[in-house]
Amino acid sequence: MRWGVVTFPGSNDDHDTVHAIADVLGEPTVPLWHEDRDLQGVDVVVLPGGFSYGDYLRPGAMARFSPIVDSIAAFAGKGGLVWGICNGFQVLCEAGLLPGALVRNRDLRFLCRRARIRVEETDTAFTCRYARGDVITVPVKHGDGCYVVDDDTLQRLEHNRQVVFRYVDDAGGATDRGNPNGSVANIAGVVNATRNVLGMMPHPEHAVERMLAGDDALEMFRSVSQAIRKGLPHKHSVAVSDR
Amino acid sequence: MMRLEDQTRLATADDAAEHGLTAAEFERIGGGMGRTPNVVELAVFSVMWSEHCSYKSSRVHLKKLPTSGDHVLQGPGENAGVLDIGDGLAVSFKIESHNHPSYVEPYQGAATGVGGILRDIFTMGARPVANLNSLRFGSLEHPRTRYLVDGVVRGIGDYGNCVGVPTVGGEVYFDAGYNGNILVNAMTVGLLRADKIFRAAAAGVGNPVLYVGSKTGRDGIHGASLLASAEFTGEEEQKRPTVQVGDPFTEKLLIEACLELMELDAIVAIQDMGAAGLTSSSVEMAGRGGTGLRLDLDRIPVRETGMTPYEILLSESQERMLIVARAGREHVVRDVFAKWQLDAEVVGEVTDDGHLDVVFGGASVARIPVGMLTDDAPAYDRPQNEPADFDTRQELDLDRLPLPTDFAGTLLQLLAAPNVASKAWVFDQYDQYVRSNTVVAPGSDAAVLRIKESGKGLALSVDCNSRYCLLDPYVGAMIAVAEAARNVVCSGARPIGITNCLNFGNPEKPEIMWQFAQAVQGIHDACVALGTPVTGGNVSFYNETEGSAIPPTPTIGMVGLLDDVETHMTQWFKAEGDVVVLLGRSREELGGSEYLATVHGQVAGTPPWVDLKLEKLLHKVCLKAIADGILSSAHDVSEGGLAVALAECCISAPAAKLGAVIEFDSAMRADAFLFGESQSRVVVSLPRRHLPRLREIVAAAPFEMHVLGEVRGHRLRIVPHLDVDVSELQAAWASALPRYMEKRSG
Amino acid sequence: MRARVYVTRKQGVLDPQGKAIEHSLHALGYAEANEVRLGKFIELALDESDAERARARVDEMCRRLLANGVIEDYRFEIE
Amino acid sequence: MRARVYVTRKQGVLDPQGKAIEHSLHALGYAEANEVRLGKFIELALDESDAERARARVDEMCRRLLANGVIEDYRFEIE
Ligand SMILES: Nc1ncnc2c1ncn2[C@@H]1O[C@H](COP(=O)(O)OP(=O)(O)O)[C@@H](O)[C@H]1O
Ligand SMILES: [Mg+2]
Repeated sequence: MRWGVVTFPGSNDDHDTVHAIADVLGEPTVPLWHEDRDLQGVDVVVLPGGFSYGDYLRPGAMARFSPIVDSIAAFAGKGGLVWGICNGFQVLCEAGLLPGALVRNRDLRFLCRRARIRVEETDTAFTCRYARGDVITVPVKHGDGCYVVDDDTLQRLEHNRQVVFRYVDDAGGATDRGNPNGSVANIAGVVNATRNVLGMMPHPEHAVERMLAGDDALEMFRSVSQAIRKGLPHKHSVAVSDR
Repeated sequence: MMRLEDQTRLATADDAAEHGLTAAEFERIGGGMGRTPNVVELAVFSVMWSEHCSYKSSRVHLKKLPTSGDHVLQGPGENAGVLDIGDGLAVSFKIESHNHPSYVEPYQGAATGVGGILRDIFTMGARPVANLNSLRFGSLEHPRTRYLVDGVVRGIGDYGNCVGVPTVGGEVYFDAGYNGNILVNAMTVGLLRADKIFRAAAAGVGNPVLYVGSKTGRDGIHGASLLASAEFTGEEEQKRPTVQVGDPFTEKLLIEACLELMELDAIVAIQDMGAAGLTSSSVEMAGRGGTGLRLDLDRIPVRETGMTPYEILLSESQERMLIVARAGREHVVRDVFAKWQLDAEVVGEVTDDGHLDVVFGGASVARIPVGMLTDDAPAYDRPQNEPADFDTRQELDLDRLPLPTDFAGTLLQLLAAPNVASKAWVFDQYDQYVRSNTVVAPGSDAAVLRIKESGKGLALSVDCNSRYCLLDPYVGAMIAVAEAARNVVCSGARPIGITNCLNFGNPEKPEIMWQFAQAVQGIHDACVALGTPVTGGNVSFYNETEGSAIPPTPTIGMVGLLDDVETHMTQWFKAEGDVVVLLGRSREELGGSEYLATVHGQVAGTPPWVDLKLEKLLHKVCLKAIADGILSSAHDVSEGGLAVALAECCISAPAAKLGAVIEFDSAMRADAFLFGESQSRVVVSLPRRHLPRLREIVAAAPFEMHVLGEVRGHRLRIVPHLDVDVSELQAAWASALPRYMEKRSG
Repeated sequence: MRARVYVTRKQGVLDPQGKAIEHSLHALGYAEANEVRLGKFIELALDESDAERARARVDEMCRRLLANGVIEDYRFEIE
Repeated sequence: MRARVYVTRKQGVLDPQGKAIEHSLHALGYAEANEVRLGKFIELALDESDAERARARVDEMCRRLLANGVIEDYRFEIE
């Protein structure tokens, strides 16, 4: 099994993501350059954090036009696993592969903090090794992490159980206190309707080692490995735009 | 600006004065060149001979600092120093000021300060792995302070976050002495291979000079170099057009492109364009290499039309570098930069006649012997004078100082004082994790970074207590070095070297010059005693407004090495039942303390007594105990004294916060015991069974230790003085800064 | 020709920046200022002589890049 | 009354955002777009009936808060 990690001009956590996969998980990675179109047969594509094109117009707005994103959209349409983290999430929303948008944090400041998030859904390739309701600690670090969607879409997301992670407080409740950025319904991560594209603001690649910010997110990487080894359910192999 | 024909006319004495050159300096230029310079040439002299570029007031003093040692691969003189850290690896680091620009435009000033120091580091061939910063603001009650804090912190954060370098440490102080002149000192640390250090000495006659990065605009003409060489007059408005805007995205591309190019055997020398832009970078490269250099200004990529030679030479546009490439390898440079969507243009070549030759529109517009601009720039041993109030300031009669009646209240007051309060409001705005090396994030004595390649660790800290320096710059500077080293030691690392940023007032005043010389001497003595050579740094003079200078602020950036990063130590209590021990001796001294300032409104007395031999013994004890694995925590005692240090051991823990019971009989005044800032002290906690081993280590040093009590419950009790709930301490400490800062206004 | 593009938050989408500005204006004593909204303003020179074609092209730029239709509205002027 | 404030970078001051947008527009095939500059656009409702006074107040708001005089210019409309 091989992991593709995309680098856009301005990607920062591509290096960290490769470290988490190659050095900690111990699986091979393939660097994918934004100008490439060939996904080189990878089993999963990760769009990492950072500031693609400086986030200068809107985060993700320019990166989504990269040639590699066309290929990723086609790959996702065929049921391929795509995982957008932070800036990667923003790119996927801009590209219409995930619903909603990420706007300025409620407090208008960049925020770097160890956030607590609750695993809401475990029938995704990204979370299959967790138990529903597990609360894990994963760093967030973003200025534009406030997730917004219109009410209809939100209802659809909840109804289809597409909300995979929510921010919670110390007591495990999805309250305003536990919400670091003002995201609607405390949403920290969502999947698309076919459950093969995940976007999340917290940084799992920073939570894979005890010596650093803890290893609560290592199971996410293991989940993806396990899901791919067992063979993905190619239920809906049609391209669905969630935008 | 000026018309072209005005630029090649001969310069007059008035021109020289307008450019900040003295009559004697103007004469010296004419004498050295054997003719009167034209206006462009004069401008080149004015920036190269400015305080900022020439260090004319500080050079004679800086020469005395110790710069050699086992680890030193590169001392002062290049863009940044380099220390060997074993396993074929090295660390490059430096601290630099961006004070004046940050006062004029806090967001852009601070951002471009970070950009500039980053370039100094990757220029050396190092991958930047950490940023730190040292900030000084005026009183939080001053109307402009909040605006400045907000802008500076966002500027530092946005720039560092965008380029993907974690900000892992720093310090923030508030003092009315900085109301008119804030300090923004930024430090970057980079990792490189010890055998692949890049330098900035031009070589190889005929080798092409390439310009890479952003295009040149009219920004910052006479910016950093002149701003930093003149006091504020209260009319900052006029200096506004000289502010530069940072572009961190381009900087990120520049980092990646330069590091990639450095693998390809195309670079002879590389230098960033900092203050005084193209002029200083080309002159310094030629100066170091003993060569000449020809620049063809028509080939410089410009952002605006109609730029004159004067403007092109002096522009301080950001995110630009100059490279001397191997002849015939220009295409390699171009290819790499094109991949990263950046400009790379051949703009000149290395020559053999020792002159800087500048050509524009086919004609020579400047021709100056390089040596005159570098080695032969003026250097002044300026007169010094001990300030008249030096002795009266040091007067402090403890007998006339009333004892507080409520020590718990006093402790809470100190924890909420802006200089002691938690700085999380600041560092939560910085990406602390990117690059996956941050073992200890901000919030402990020093930051610790893992070195993936070797399993070793780096500990980093920046420190200076300018109150001590105001009362006695010699002792204050020694303490700055000692405290920085102690912070690093508390995290388990051996101090291996420093960088420094010397922020002072107007050096033409003998009192300021005296402060400066005293501080340099203090740094010298401490570095010699502690075995930490100086690998580089920066001087920022003229931090004055309307004749009033900042407190002397010699900021120290310290680097320590852990042989095994797994052994790193943090400052907070970890386990119920651990014994709490004080390493070192408390003295009855309150001079210059935070307690004296916050509770009694006085900055007076002599700074704490310091003995560097004792300090060194403390390091030995601490490092041995940490290496033996017997400690649970170690925290140095600094502002606020023992009581604040103990409180911090309780409340700074990221997770469960533990209390402590301290039963220790002290004969001295209670306030001096609780809040005095005696040096060379560290609070440690350890399992009781390890106490005998600690006693052995301490006896062998020999040093001094006192069992204070134990970690227990959720209250901090210092019998018989105070007994407070940890959550109350925590609330006072954590909420102070947000409370000041989130009062929204313009 | 020159185009001026105005990008604003859709009605109903939170505008915390607008709110913060309003708050600051009130704190500075401008009680008369309300309903403050912050948007983006993009100016560009167009190398195009046909106004009709210019409109069509700028509209496309807005839809594809300059505004995010999920949260933003846009309008523009050409002259 | 309503005011519309336009805040732009001063001539000659670097505009990295504008530069990046221009780059993207070119990459998307809009070669005709040049000199792209990004600014801010602030709309506000004014509880004020006197146009003259409104102008004076908004001008003051711009100078004190809405524009950063060091690097930005502003203009506004009132209606
Ligand atoms: N401007 C800043 N940026 C990043 N970290 C900071 C900053 N200011 C303070 N910190 C962090 O807060 C903690 C406490 O700082 P300080 O009180 O100065 O420590 P000390 O007294 O041990 O030197 C340290 O971990 C320090 O790195
Ligand atoms: Mg400390």
